[in-house]
Amino acid sequence: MAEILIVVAALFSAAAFVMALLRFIKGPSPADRVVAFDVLTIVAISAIIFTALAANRGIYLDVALVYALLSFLGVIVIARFLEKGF
Amino acid sequence: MSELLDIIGALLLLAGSIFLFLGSLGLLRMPDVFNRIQAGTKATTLGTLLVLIGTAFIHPDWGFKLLLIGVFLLFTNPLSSQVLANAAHRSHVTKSKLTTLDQLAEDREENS
Amino acid sequence: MPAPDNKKRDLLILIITLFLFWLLLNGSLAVDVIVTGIVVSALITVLFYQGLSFFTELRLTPAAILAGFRYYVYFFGELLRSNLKMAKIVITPSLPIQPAIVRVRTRLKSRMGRLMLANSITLTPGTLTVDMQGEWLYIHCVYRDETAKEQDTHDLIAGFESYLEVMYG
Amino acid sequence: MNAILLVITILLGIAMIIAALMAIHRERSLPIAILSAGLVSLLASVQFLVLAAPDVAMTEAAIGSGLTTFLFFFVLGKVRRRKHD
Amino acid sequence: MIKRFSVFLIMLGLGAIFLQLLLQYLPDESLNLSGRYYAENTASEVGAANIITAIIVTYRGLDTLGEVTVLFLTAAIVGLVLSRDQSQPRVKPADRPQPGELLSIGTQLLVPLILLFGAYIFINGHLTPGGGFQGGAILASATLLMLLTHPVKRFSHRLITRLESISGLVFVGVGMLGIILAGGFLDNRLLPLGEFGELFSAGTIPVIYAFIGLKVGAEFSSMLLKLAETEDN
Amino acid sequence: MEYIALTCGFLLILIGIYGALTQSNILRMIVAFTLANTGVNLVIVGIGYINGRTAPILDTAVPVAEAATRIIDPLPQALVLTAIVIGVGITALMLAYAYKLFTLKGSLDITAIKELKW
Repeated sequence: MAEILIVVAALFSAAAFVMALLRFIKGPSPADRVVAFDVLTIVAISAIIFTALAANRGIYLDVALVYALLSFLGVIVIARFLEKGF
Repeated sequence: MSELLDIIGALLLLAGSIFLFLGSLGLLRMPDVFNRIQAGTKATTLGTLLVLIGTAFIHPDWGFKLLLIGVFLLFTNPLSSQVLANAAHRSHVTKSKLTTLDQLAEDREENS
Repeated sequence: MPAPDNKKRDLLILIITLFLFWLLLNGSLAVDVIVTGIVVSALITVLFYQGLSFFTELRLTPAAILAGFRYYVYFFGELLRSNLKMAKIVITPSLPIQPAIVRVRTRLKSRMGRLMLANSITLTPGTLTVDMQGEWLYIHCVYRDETAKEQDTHDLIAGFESYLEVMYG
Repeated sequence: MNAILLVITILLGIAMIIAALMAIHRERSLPIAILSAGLVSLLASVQFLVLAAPDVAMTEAAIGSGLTTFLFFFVLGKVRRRKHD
Repeated sequence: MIKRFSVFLIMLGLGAIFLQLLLQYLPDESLNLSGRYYAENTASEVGAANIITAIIVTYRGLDTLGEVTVLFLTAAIVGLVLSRDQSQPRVKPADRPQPGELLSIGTQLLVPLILLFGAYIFINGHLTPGGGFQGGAILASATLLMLLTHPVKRFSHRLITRLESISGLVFVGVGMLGIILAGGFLDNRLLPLGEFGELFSAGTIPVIYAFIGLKVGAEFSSMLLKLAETEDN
Repeated sequence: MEYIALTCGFLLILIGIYGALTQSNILRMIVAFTLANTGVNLVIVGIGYINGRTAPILDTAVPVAEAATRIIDPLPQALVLTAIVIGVGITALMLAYAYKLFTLKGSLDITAIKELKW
C-alpha cells in the first residue's frame, strides 16, 4: 500500500520536473530560466529524498543539504549577474 | 503500528508531490516573471517540506537531518526568490499586461 | 557601537546556535561529537567577531517566546491556506490574476524582525517581497482588487507584524 | 521501489541531453549556455546518486555544478564590464 | 568547408567507437579483485566507514597529494595570469548596484551556518559522504557569498595564504610522520584506530581531511577573490 | 540502469566535443569542454555500478561482514572524485587564460586571433 503511494508520488514529482524543464527550455527572458532552474533544483531535492527512500540509505540526505545550499547560492550569483552587481 | 506510520508518511509524500506538481504547473502557466516566482518557488517549497515530513514518518531515525534540510530551505528559499525578483525588476523585465499598479517603479523614477 | 556586555552575549548566542546546528547535523550526543562541535563553533565565532549586532535584537522574555510559538503556528496555517488558494488559481482555466506591486510601511525597527517579516511574506504564495528600503516594503501581489484603498494594503502584513513586534520590537 | 529509480534515471537522462543541446546552441545567449551547462552537472549529480555514488554526487554538486558555474559568471561579468567601458 | 567535413568525420568515428563500446559492455556481477580487497579489509586496516575516503586518503594518498598540488599550482597560475592587469583605468565600485538590505542581513546570518556545514562535511569525511574537497568547496561558497554582498570590502589575503600554506605543511607533515612512526607515507595508524563508526576513529584520516578541506577552501577562495578583484587593484 | 547512464555519458561526450569543435567563442568552447568532462565522469561511474547493490559506505544498513557482497566497486568513484576536482582546476585555468586573451585582443572570438595562424 505504502509503496504504491510512494511510486505515485514519485510520478507526480516527475511530472513537476518535466514542466519545470519545459519552462527552462521556453522561458523568454533569462530571469524566467533562473526561476525554472531554482524549481528544478528544489524538485531535485525531492528526487534525492525519493532515491534515499528507494535505496534505504539515510546518508544520502547529506547530498540534499548541499543542494539546498547550492540552489540558494546559484540563484543569488545569477541574480547579481543580471542586475550587473559584479 | 509502523504500517500505519508508513501509510501516513506515504500520504504526506503524495500531498507534497501534488504541491510540487501544482507549483510547476503555475510556473508553466503564469504570464510573467514575478507571478512565476510566486507560483513556482513558493508552492514547491511547501511541497518539499511535506515530502520531508512524510519521509520523517517513514524513517523516524532520519528526523534530525530532514529537520535541518527543512530549516535550511525555509531560510534560503524566500531570500533567493526576493533577490531574484529584485534583480528582475532592476533589469526591467517586461511585466504582464494584467499588472495594474507598480509603485516600486514609480518610486524608482522619482529617486533617479 | 554596542556595549561590551552585549558583544559577549552576541558571541555566546552565536556559539550556542552553531552548536545546536552541529548536534542536529551529527544526530548524536557522543563525547567526541560535543568536543569537536564546541571547538568548531568557537573558531567560526572568533572569525565573525565583527558585524554581529543584530543577534541582540531577539528578546528573551516569556511573552516574546510565547509570541514566537504562536507566530510559527500562525505562519504554517497561513502557508497552507495561501498555497491552497494559489493552487485554485493555477488550476482554473481562465487564470484569474490581477498582479500589482504595492508599497507597505512596516512598524518593525529591528533588522532581524524585518528580515523575518519579508521572508514570511515571501513564503506565503500570493505575495512576494520585491524590495525593502528602510521601512517601506514593496510587495508583489498576484491578485489585488482595483477598488482597494491605499490604507488597506497594510492588511497584507498586519498578521505577521503583530507577532514579530512582540518578538523583536 | 526500483521503478522509482528507473523513472528518475530515464527522466534525468533525457533532461541532461536536452540541457546539453541547449548549452551548445548558438542562438542562445552566453549566460543561458552557462546556466544550461550548470543544469547538466546538477542533473548528472542526481544521476550519480542514483548510481549509488553519494561521494561523487556531492563533489559534482559542490564543485562541478557550483564552483564552475560561479567562475564562469564571474569571468562573464568582467568581460561585460570591460566591453561597456 | 573542409573544417565542417573533418568535424563530421571525427564525430562519426567517435560515435562508432562509443556505440561499439556500449554494445559490447557487460556489466559486472560481482566485485573485481581490488574492489573486494577494499571491501573486506578497509574496516580492519584503516577503520574508516566510508571506503572511498579510505582509498583517497590512505591507499591512494599520493594521488591526493598530487591533486592538492595541482590545485595549488592552478590557484597560483590564475593569480599570476590575472595580476598583471594594472594598465586599465580603475572602475569605481560606486556604479555597481548595491545589494539590497535583505540580502546583506541574510548573508550575515547564513555565512556562519555555511561554514559550519563545510566543517561538518570535512570532519565527518570518514563516516558520511563528503570529505576535504567537498567541504573546501562549501567553505569557498561562503567566501563567495560574502564577496557578492560586499563587493567593495577587502578580504584578508594574508589570512587566506597563511591558512593555505599552514594546512599544506600539516598535511605533508602528517604524511611524513607516518613514514617515521608507522608503516609508510600517509599511514593513518599514527593515532589509534579507535571504535569503528565513531567520530574519533580511523587514525589520522579526520585530521588529514580537515586540513585538506581548509587548504582546498583557501585555494578556491583565493581563486575567486583574484577573479573578482582584478580590476580593483 | 547502467546502460542508460553509459548512453547519456557517451552522448554528453559527443555533444561536448562537437560544441568545442564548432564554436568560435572561447567561453562557449570552455562550456562545451565542461560538458564533455561531465560525460566522461558519468561513463566511469556507470561502469563501476553493479545492479542491485548500494554505496560503499559502511553503517548500520551495510555491516562490515556483508560488505563484499553488498557494495559496488569503490575505485571508479575515488578516481572520478579526483577527476572532478582537477576538472574545475582546468576550467579555472582556461577561464583565466581566456580573460587574459580578451584583455589583450578585446574580443572573445577565436577567428579574430590570427597571429599564430599559418
